[in-house]
Parts: sequence; structure tokens; C-alpha cells
Amino acid sequence: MPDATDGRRLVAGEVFVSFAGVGVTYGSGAGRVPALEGISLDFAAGDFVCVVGPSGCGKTTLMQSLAGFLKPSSGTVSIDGRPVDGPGADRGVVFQQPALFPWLTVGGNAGFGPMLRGESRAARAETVEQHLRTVGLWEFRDRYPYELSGGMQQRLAIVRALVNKPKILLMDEPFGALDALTREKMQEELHTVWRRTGMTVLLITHSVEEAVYLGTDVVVMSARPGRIVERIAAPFARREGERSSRETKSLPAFVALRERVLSLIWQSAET
Amino acid sequence: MTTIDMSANRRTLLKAGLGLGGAALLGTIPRRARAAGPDKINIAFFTETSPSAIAKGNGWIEDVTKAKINWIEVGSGAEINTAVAAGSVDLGIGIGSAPTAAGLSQGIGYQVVYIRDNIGPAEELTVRTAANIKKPSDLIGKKVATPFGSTSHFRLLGFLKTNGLTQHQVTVLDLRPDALVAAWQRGDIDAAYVWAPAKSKLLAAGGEVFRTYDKLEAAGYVIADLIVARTAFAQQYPETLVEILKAENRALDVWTSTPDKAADIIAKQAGVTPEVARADLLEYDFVAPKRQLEPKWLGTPGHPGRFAEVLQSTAKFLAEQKSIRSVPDLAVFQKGINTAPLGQALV
Amino acid sequence: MTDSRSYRWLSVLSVAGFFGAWYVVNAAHLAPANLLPSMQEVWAALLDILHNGYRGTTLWENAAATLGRCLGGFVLAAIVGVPLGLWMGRSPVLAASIDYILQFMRPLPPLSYLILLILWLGTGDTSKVALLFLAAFPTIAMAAMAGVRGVNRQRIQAALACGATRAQVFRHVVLPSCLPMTMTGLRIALAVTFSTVVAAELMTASNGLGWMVFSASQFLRTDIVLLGVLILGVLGMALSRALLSLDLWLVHWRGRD
Amino acid sequence: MQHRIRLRAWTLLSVALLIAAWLILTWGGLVRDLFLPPPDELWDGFVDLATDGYRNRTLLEHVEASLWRIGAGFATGTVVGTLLGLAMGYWRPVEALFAPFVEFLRPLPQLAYLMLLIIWLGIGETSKIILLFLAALPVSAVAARDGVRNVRLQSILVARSLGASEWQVFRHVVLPSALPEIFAGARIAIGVVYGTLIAAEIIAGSSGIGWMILDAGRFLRSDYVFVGILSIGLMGLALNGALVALEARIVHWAGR
Repeated sequence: MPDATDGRRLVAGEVFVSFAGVGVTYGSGAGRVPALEGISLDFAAGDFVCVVGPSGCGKTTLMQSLAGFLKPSSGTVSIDGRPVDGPGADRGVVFQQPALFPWLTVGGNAGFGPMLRGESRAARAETVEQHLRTVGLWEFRDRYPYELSGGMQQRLAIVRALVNKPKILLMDEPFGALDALTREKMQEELHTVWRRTGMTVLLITHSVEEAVYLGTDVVVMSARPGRIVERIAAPFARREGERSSRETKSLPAFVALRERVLSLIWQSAET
Repeated sequence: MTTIDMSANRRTLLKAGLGLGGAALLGTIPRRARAAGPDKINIAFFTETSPSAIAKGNGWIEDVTKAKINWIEVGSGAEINTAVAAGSVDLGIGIGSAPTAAGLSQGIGYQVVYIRDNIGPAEELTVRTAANIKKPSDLIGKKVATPFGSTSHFRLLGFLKTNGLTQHQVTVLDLRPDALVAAWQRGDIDAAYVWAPAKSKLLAAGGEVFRTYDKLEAAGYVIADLIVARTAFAQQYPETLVEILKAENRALDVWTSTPDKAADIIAKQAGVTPEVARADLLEYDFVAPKRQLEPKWLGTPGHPGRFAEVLQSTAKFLAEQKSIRSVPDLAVFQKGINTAPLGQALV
Repeated sequence: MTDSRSYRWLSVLSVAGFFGAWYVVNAAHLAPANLLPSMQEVWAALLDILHNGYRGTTLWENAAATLGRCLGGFVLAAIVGVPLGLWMGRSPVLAASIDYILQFMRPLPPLSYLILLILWLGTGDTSKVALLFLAAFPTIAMAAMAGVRGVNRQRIQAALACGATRAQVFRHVVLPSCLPMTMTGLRIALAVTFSTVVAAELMTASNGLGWMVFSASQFLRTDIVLLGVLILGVLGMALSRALLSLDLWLVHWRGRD
Repeated sequence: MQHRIRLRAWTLLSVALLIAAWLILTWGGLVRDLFLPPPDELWDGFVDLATDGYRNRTLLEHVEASLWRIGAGFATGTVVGTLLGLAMGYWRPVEALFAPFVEFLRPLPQLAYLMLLIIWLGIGETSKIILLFLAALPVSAVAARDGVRNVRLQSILVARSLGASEWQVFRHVVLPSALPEIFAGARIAIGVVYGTLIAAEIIAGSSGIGWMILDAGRFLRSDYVFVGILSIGLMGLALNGALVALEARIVHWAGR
């Protein structure tokens, strides 16, 4: 995966993203549904935060409030010290469905952001080529998204976000619709990018194993209304040196942590 | 004013100036006279066998008016009413008296300026020989077709009424002439009230005439084809109207003096053979222009003729049929007849 | 595709069979000649009106008049209908104020208000084009509106997250997203316009293929009527094929998204 | 909810504006009743048509006559068209045989061949219903064909692997999968049939709402014409609504 943040590495430990008492309710009157309640969560630049929890726990709502797609009913979300006020190119977003633009070619999708900013064709061609080459999509640049496989489509969606050099990448179950092998490959690619660039990532996932394996932090949420149950530091993402995912995932420490997170989710689902 | 003396004094110069001005003035007079006529006239017409087709076919209207004529083909008098109400037709040639009575009752701004023909036997009840219809009551339980809203429709209903037949006893169907002939050929209908050329096709395909027109005329069911002019047009361009009526009279003369020559021209216009055209034309009573001004027909300015009463009684009948809302006073129909242009055309 | 092409000979055969049956019916005198003109007569009529025209108007003039009215009304309806539909899709208030009028107008048979249009707009081409406009316009506007309402939310969000402004979202996401629905609406509307163009020529027309057919039926020239039907059918097929090709070219992702 | 009520208010406001414009134009004397009848005339016309009738038939009877024709033409047209379309979608040779005629008939203006129908089938109800039948048939045939074409191969394979016979695959997989498109086609077909109604009633009428409009139009009885247009429009809305309701019941999975 390509470099995204220009090697811009922020000082670890400093608060980069902050949720302060965030609550979100949908509907009004008798039809009021609280989706999130009292969410307070800070993380630093370079953190890889994975959010897990049962269905309907507001994971997606959490991400959308950071992306600026919805305004919290209470509290504030801020990034880099500035409160979030609507969506922007500083936050790249990837959904479970790639949501590519079928009327644009692969190259057109990749260069969508620069095109919006009015960059010349020549100027954006270089960035697009660099990004497409790293994910192996360069030779497909003149094809249309529907001619690609699911994994390639998702890679293209990630490229479309990374091309904008976002400060943070928000991903909502990006690998949920992929087969096991592709999924594992994509996890590795994402991990490589993150390690190389030190970019901040917020990943929402159903898979506890994925969260524990990729995240520096795993946030467990409970459902109705969505609350944070616990935030757990996970050591495996930062392990230095060569490692194989098979090995890591069978480490006793990994299994123990995975079981702990799972039981938290079970508990929160039962209450 | 051919030469101007260079040494001329003021007086002669003044004279010259006056003369030039006069010449210029004189020069404008013919142009003014032409400007008094319209540049463009919209005329609605039927494709039919009538002397009007001679005037159209020979381009006489264009010649006498010096205007661009926009010929608008219509299929029914109702279309002329609509078009005049919309202001897109100045002159309607051949409109039936029934739609005209309806139009005048509804306040459509036009005037009857000419009786093209008294329809007489040209529109007549035609019955299928095989249906064995000998007296009016034989029609009970039979299907009779006619184009609704036409003069034929008016006379058919008059026929049923004067013979005490209700529309529950006789099925009256609304068919355009073309569809009517097709239905006849298939044997779908037993009788029809219609005009030429459809009528002759029915007769050729196993039909015979059931004579109704003389008794109906006596009972006041007079029907005629007319020329109507948009009131505003008639007021603005009386001269043009007179010229057009003159052309119409000339066309009628061609038919009365040289029927064969007329039939040839008319046949070409109507898309039928000269023989058919001639046979059709012979059935109409073309009311000579002088006769039109008699009290029996249109009358003269200040002395309205009895045709206004014909129109009013037609309107009464239409109101009974709910085709129109109400019947206005006789005065409305009298005002709806303008005989001045025809009178001038005959001078 | 190869599958359907391999059966093309069957299509040719069935069309040939149709003409063969027509020939046999006439040759064997199975139908009265005045009910069904023979193929030779229709062919002769075609040659005749190609050379001499029909009642003073050439076939090309008639075809051009009909096509001109049809396309005039259709293009006008598209120019007004598409933007209005898009706007309605964006603005619920506008939609609420207009939607019921379109709903009411859409199923109305155009012939029912033809007489009113002639009354209001006169006998010229204005009333005819207006008729076609009114016949096509509700379908187009409602299709465009449905297109806007059906835009994938995530695509909009993805564009916003690439830094798109509201105007850019509209231009680069909403507009192309509406294209499939709008094109479908345009295709239905063209079919409606084409079948209405003949109705428009029913009254106070003096050229056009519809006029030719009506005028010919007035004189019971069944051969010209049949010829007119054949020409109109082929012309309609060509028009809808053309728009379908445009659709498939523009909306290349149709059915694959 | 509040949002909905507010939108309803906009609709009412727009209706009120329309009626106000109508009142001002007509009662204010800006437009003659010939062009646009004022409300009182329209009401009188309606009462008159409803109670006394038009040419021996009340408004309701005219509506009934039209509805019967629409029903008969639509029902026969969609049933035959759908069966033909299913066959065309399922068997390529059938498609090859019939496609030229369906494609030819679909854009053909119905009024153009009206005269031929009269010549061939007469002036009775038959030719009217056949005209509507021919209007509905190609539309529903094309819809059913496309419906079958778009059935996912997977579903057919699943059914085969479960031991379904050819007929069972058709009955339990192909037909239900094609139903949403068949219904969409039916909705377009009813629109086409509806648009053709007046053309059909040109043929030897003396009944039917379309014929009534044409006949009243001949005498420029705008009040009757407007009552006719309003009834025909409301009828169209009701028919469309009924079809949508039926669709929602039968094809409850569509769009989900």
C-alpha cells in the first residue's frame, strides 16, 4: 500500500482525535432512539484504533460522527484540536461496500479527490499512477470498477481515500464482504501501509481477531444505547520485525486477549 | 416636374418641392391600399367536391388578396369552431349550419358571410337494401351511423323525432365518414346518414336512398354549408372579404357554365374521378349569390332574412341534445349574419 | 450474445413467413381486396408517393414533419423535465407542491386535452408540440426525481470525504447516479411521444405521416394506410433503437453496478 | 412526522394557489368560459352529467363502459403478453420468432392502425378491446422477457441441485424472480392502455368517458370536457394505486 501522510509523523502520546461526551439520537418524540451515549475517547496520532461490539452498538454512528456525516446531539468530536464540522478530505473514508463511481474508470476513481481540487490532469496522473502501482491496479486503470473483483474494488476504494493524503483513515468493516484469503491479504497490506506511514486509523469491524491483530487499541462497545465498555491496549500491531500472521494469531497471549474481548462482547450483549 | 431650372427662384423651387411631395404622396397611395389588406390569411377548408375547390385550385384567392394564404385542412365544422375561437383561422369555407349554430350560440366571434350551398338531398339517409327498410318504423332495433355534430347528425335526429322514434329504439352510432364506409362494407350497420363521397360508396355497396330531405326541409330542418369569417377580420379587411367572395362567385359560375371543366378541377382537388365529382356536385343546390340576399335566406343589411331563424332552431335542437348550454335570442343569430360583403361583391 | 445471434435466421424466417402469408392470403383471394390490399399494391403505393408525393406533400416532407414535431416536443420535455425532476428530488418542498400535478397528468390520454390545446394555442405546430411536451414531460420529470432520491448515500459520503463541496457532489455524484433512471424515463417518454405524434396530427394538420394515414383513410386508400403503418412502425423502431444505443453507451454500468 | 405534515401543507398550499388562479382567471373575466370554465359552471356540468347524463348515459355509465374496455384490453394484453414474454425469455428460438413483431408493435402509434382494425374487425367492442390489447401486449411481453433474462443463474443452479425438474425451476424460481419486472411492465402497460383509451373510443362511440370528451369537445362544451378530463385523471390515479397495492402484496420482496 502506498505512503499517505508524507512521512508526517506526529508525536506519540499527544491527543489527536477526541470524542468528548458524544451522544447521538435518531428520530424525535416517541420515536427517539439513542444510538450513542456519553462517548469519551481520545487517541493519539499514529494509533490504530479498532472498534468492536455487537450489532447495533453504534460503531458506524461513531465513525460517521468523526467523518462529519452526522452531527452529534451532544458533546463534541475534534480532530487535531479543531472540532469536526462536516466532512472533509483530511479524513479518508472506506465503507464495507466499495461505493465506487461506476461511471468513472479505475484511474478516474483513484484521481477523484485531486480532480475535485482542480489539479491538472498531468499533476494528478503521477500520484494516481504511484498509488495504483502499489496496489497492483495500474494495468486496470482504463477498466471500469464493475470489471474488477471484490478485493480489487476494495483496494481501489482505499486508494481513492489515500490519494487525498488524509490525516486519518476511517474504515467501516472494509473487509467484511471479502473471502477469507483476500481478507487476510488485505489486512497485511493495510498493516504495512500503517507501519510505513504512521497514519492514524479508525477501523470498525465485526471480527475480534482482526481487531486484536491490527489494532494498537481495541475499543469494545455495548448496544442500545452505544457505550464504551472498555478500551484495551493490544501489543501485536506494534511488534517489531518480521512476523507471520499465522504465528501471531496462535500465540497464547493473542488467544487470551481475543477471548477476553469476546467475553466482554458477550457480557455486553446479554445485559 | 421633369426638370428643375437651376436659375429658378424660390417660388418655382417651392412649387417643385410641393410637386415632389405630391408625387411621393401619390406614390404611397397604391402601397397604402395594398397595406389595407392582410399579409397573411388563414383559411380552413374541407377536402370536398364543391366549387370552392376551383377557387382554391386555381389560386384565385391568392391572386385577389395578394396575401399569403395558409390553407388549414379540417375534418369537421367543430375543428373550424375551435380554430376560430383560438384565433388561428380567419375564414372557414364549407362549415355546416349545425356547427355554425353551435358556434354562434357559444359566442365564437365569427359571422356567416355566404351560403355556399343548400345541402338538400346531398346528405341523405342511406339504408342497406337487404335490411328491407321501407318506412321509418322499420328502423326500430337497427343501427344507424352518422358523424356526430354534423349537419347529417342534426337531420337524422330530426328524422327520428318527427317520426316519433326515440334513441332507445334506434341505435345511433358516431362514425367518421371513412369508418362509416368500412363498417357498412362489413355489414356492421344497417343505415347511415352521410354526405358524398361516402354516400355514393354506400349506394354502390348494396345501399339505397331512403328519401327524407324534402319532408325535413318543410319541417324546418334546413341544412346548409356556409362560409364564415372571423368578425374582427371582416371588420378590419372588408375589401379583402369582398374580393374573396367575388372569387367564390366566379368559381360557382365555372360550375354552372362549364360543368365538365369544373368537375375536372374539383376532382383533382378532392382526389376522386371527374365522374364521381360531377355526380356529387349535381346533388347540391348551390344558392346563387343574388338568391342569398333574398328574405328566404340571408337577407340584406337591416333586413335580416329567415336563415337566422334556421340557425336558431338548429341551436334549439342542439341544446336539447346538450351539445350547447343555451340558445341565445334571434338577434344574436341575425347579428351573426353579415351580408354587406356579398352585397358589395355583386355590385 | 452469440446465443441470440445464432437464432437470427429464425427472425428472418418469421418476418419472411409473415410476408409470405400476406401474399398467399391475397393470391388465393382469402380476404376481400378492399379489406386487405396486396403486397404489390402497397409497394406500388410506396413508389407512387416516393415519386409524386401524397396529395402534394412528399413522403420526406411528411416524415420530416412528424419527426420534427416528435423530437421538438420530446427535446423540450427533456430540457424542462430533467432539471425540474432533479430539483424536485433535491427539494421535498418543491416535490410536494408539484408532484400531485404530475401524478394526475401522467395517465391522462393526450387526446383528451388536444381540443383544449388547439383552443388555447391555435391550430399551428405550437399546439401539436405542446401536446407532445405534456405527454412526455411528467414521465421524464418523475424519472429524474426518482433518480435523485435513489442515489446511493455512501457514494455521496465517499465524495464528501474526498473533500467535495455540495455543488461538486451534485455535479460529480448525483448527476451521473441519476443517469440510468433518467435515461429509462427518457426512453419511455420517447415511446409515449411517438405514439402521441399521430394523435397530434388528427386535427388541423396538413402534413405529417399521421395526417397522411388519416387523410388516406378518409378516402379509404387502405394501401396507403397500411404503408403509413409500416413506415411509422419502422421509424418508431429506429427511434427507440437509437435511444437505446445512446443509453447503453452513456450508462455503460447499467445492470453491472 | 412533523416533516411529513409540513410537506402536506405545501401540497395544500399549491392546490390552493392553483384554485385561486383558476378563480381569478375565470370569475375575474380574464378568460372566457369557452377556454376555461369557471368553478360554478364546472360543478353544474358535473351535476348535470352525474344525474341527467350525456347522450342517454350518466357519467357513471360512461366511466363503467370505459373501465370495462380498459379492464378487458389490459387483462388480455398483459396475460398473453406476459406468457409470450416468459417463453421468449426462456427459449431463444421463441424470442427469435416473435421479437420482430413485438419490437415493431411496441412503438407503433395505435391511432395509425385504428382504421385497419375497423375494417378488419368492425365497429363493435371487439375492435376497441383489440386495440387496447395490442397496446398492452408488447409492453408486458418485453418486461416479462427481461425479467426472465435477469434471473440469477445461481438461483436456478441451486434449485437444480435440490432436484427440481425443468418445470419446477420455471414455476418456483424463474417466475417469482421475474415477477417484480412483470409488475413493473404491467404498470407501464396500464399507462399505455389508458393513453390509448380515447383512440379506441373514437370507433363508433356512444358510450365511454373518452368518447364523451371527444363529442363534447366537438361543440366546445368545455365544462363537460373538463369534467371528463378530471374523471379520467382520477380514474388513472385510482387504477395506478390499485396496481401498486396489488404489487406490494404479491411481490413483497421487491426492492428489499
